[in-house]
Amino acid sequence: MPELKIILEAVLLAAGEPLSLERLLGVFPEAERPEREALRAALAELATDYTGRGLELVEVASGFRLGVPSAFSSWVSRLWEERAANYSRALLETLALIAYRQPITRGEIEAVRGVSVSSGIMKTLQERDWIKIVGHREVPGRPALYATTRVFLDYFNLKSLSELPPLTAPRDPNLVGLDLERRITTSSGSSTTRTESPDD
Amino acid sequence: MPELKIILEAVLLAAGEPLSLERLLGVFPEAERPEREALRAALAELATDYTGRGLELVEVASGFRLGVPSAFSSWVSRLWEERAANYSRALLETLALIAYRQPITRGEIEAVRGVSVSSGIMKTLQERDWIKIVGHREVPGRPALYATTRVFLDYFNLKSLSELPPLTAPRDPNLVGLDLERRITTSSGSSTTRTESPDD
Amino acid sequence: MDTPLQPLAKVDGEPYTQLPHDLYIPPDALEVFLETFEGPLDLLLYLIRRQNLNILDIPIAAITRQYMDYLALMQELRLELAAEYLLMAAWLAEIKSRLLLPKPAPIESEEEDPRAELIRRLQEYERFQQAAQALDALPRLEREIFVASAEPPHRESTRPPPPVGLVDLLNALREALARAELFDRHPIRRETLSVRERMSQVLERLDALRFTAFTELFQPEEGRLGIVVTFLAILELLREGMLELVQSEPFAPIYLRRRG
Repeated sequence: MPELKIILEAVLLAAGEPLSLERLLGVFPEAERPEREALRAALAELATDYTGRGLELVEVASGFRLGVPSAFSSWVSRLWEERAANYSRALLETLALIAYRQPITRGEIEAVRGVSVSSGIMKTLQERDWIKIVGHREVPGRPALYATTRVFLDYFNLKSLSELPPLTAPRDPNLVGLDLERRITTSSGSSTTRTESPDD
Repeated sequence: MPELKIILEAVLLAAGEPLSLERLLGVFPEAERPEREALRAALAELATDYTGRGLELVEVASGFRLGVPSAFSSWVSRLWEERAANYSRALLETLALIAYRQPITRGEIEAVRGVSVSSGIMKTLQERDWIKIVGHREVPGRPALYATTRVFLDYFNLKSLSELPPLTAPRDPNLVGLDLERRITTSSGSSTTRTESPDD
Repeated sequence: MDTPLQPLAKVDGEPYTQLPHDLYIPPDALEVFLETFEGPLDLLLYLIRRQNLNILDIPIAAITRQYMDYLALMQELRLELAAEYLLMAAWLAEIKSRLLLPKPAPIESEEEDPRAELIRRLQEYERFQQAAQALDALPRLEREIFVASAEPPHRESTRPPPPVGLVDLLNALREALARAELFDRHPIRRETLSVRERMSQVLERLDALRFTAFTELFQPEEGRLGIVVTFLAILELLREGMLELVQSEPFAPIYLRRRG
């Protein structure tokens, strides 16, 4: 017959709920039933055995219970981690505009999206360390200029921004937006992309 | 930070269900994630630690699980009044046929048992999540093909179907010859093969 | 194998653990017993085992008689007799009669022993009876083994940041740009330049005899829109065969003239 404390360990592990002294005594056939004192002593021994282990013996109102110490809660919590919610379309569009059109002001993002960009979105992106302020546009109000970070590149497995997938132009390049407009007249790089559009 | 095996112990105890290697790895933040090999080694250590204790580490179909060894079942079962469900012969025979002959149709089960299989049995087995429909046989009526699940294996403490107790061979492989009778002089080997497995 | 049927019944307070060797059992005791058969194959296996017979060597005549006796009893007890039992009775009778037929001629000796199929089915069923027992004997959860668990610690609510794919990013940008297009178009304004109008203007400027440099047709002060419209007008005129376009070599200046 196994040692008393080992039987108690097995019973407590199988129970998965607090067990009173009476219930613990009840698992032994009458002839083998230990004294209450012996039971208490065995439980105390168990508690000592668990020092430095992933479980502990706790006495609660309804009896004795085995538990996982709170020191392990970060690992245990990750077991049931809720699946990450998806980012909103607004956030993704904002991030995309910053990635492809950086450096860009919030006003410029709003001009393209046609709606205002919430501060929450900018905050989330900054907290995730995907975007940062790289300067200010020298226009009235000196709006901040946003750009993506190295963390952003790492996350998407990119060595540099030039590895971003090419953006095929919308049908009419004329209508893309202020920032774009400015660039097209000056740089030929982006207009090369434009000419690929089959619709013109 | 606690030792790897101690974290695993805590997580497995808190989970109370089998955890795959992937899920175990998932409880570590990316930066601290151990190698699969290290994880396996820690699990092996744990299993050794439990020698002589009231718990054991078992690998079942869906992963690793901590369990109370059957040596303690007499004490543990006294915790509850008659909790262990006993299953009817009809249910066990049906389950055995599905386990050994999967995928199998209800008609094929009935052909071996010589009686119709009650819908209640199929329902019970499905509700317990022990069997599932895995397809349909492409014959008239497209009868459903049944197979056992991981839950079934987990429940019976098995890692895979190959761990099922071996099916006894028919007593006499040459049975159809019926040499005993000497009434008929031929040995019809072709029908012998039929007894092997009607599904092959 | 012992069938897990015992104790069979109590008759006059006496528990029966073994069926009497003769068939006569008080009917009310038998009822319970008969109902526990899992079907005709189960009943036949029981009869064979009861007499310690080898499945391979069943005396068909004797077994058939016993089977029929049980059936008669079941009918007497008005048990719901499943069709399977009656089918088996018919089969047994058929086997019996075929065995009684005169010895087959040599040519027909390839024919199977009429009992072969029955024996095959009995053996197959017996295998699965044993498999079912083996399965039942396996230690299983909640009976011999129990999941070991301990109360989980208080949970920290952790929510990982959502994953984002590069494609998501690209799609988001496309959508934003597509919407931007709609936005920009909405302010209704008169189209300042129409391609048709510009086609006429281009034609006016061109001569049927003299070539005109392609670049001369564009007026930078009109802006991008003007340039695009002029370009479209030229393309349309070429398509309609109203212009002739000449370039002496790649990258050389392009010249245009009107088709006469």
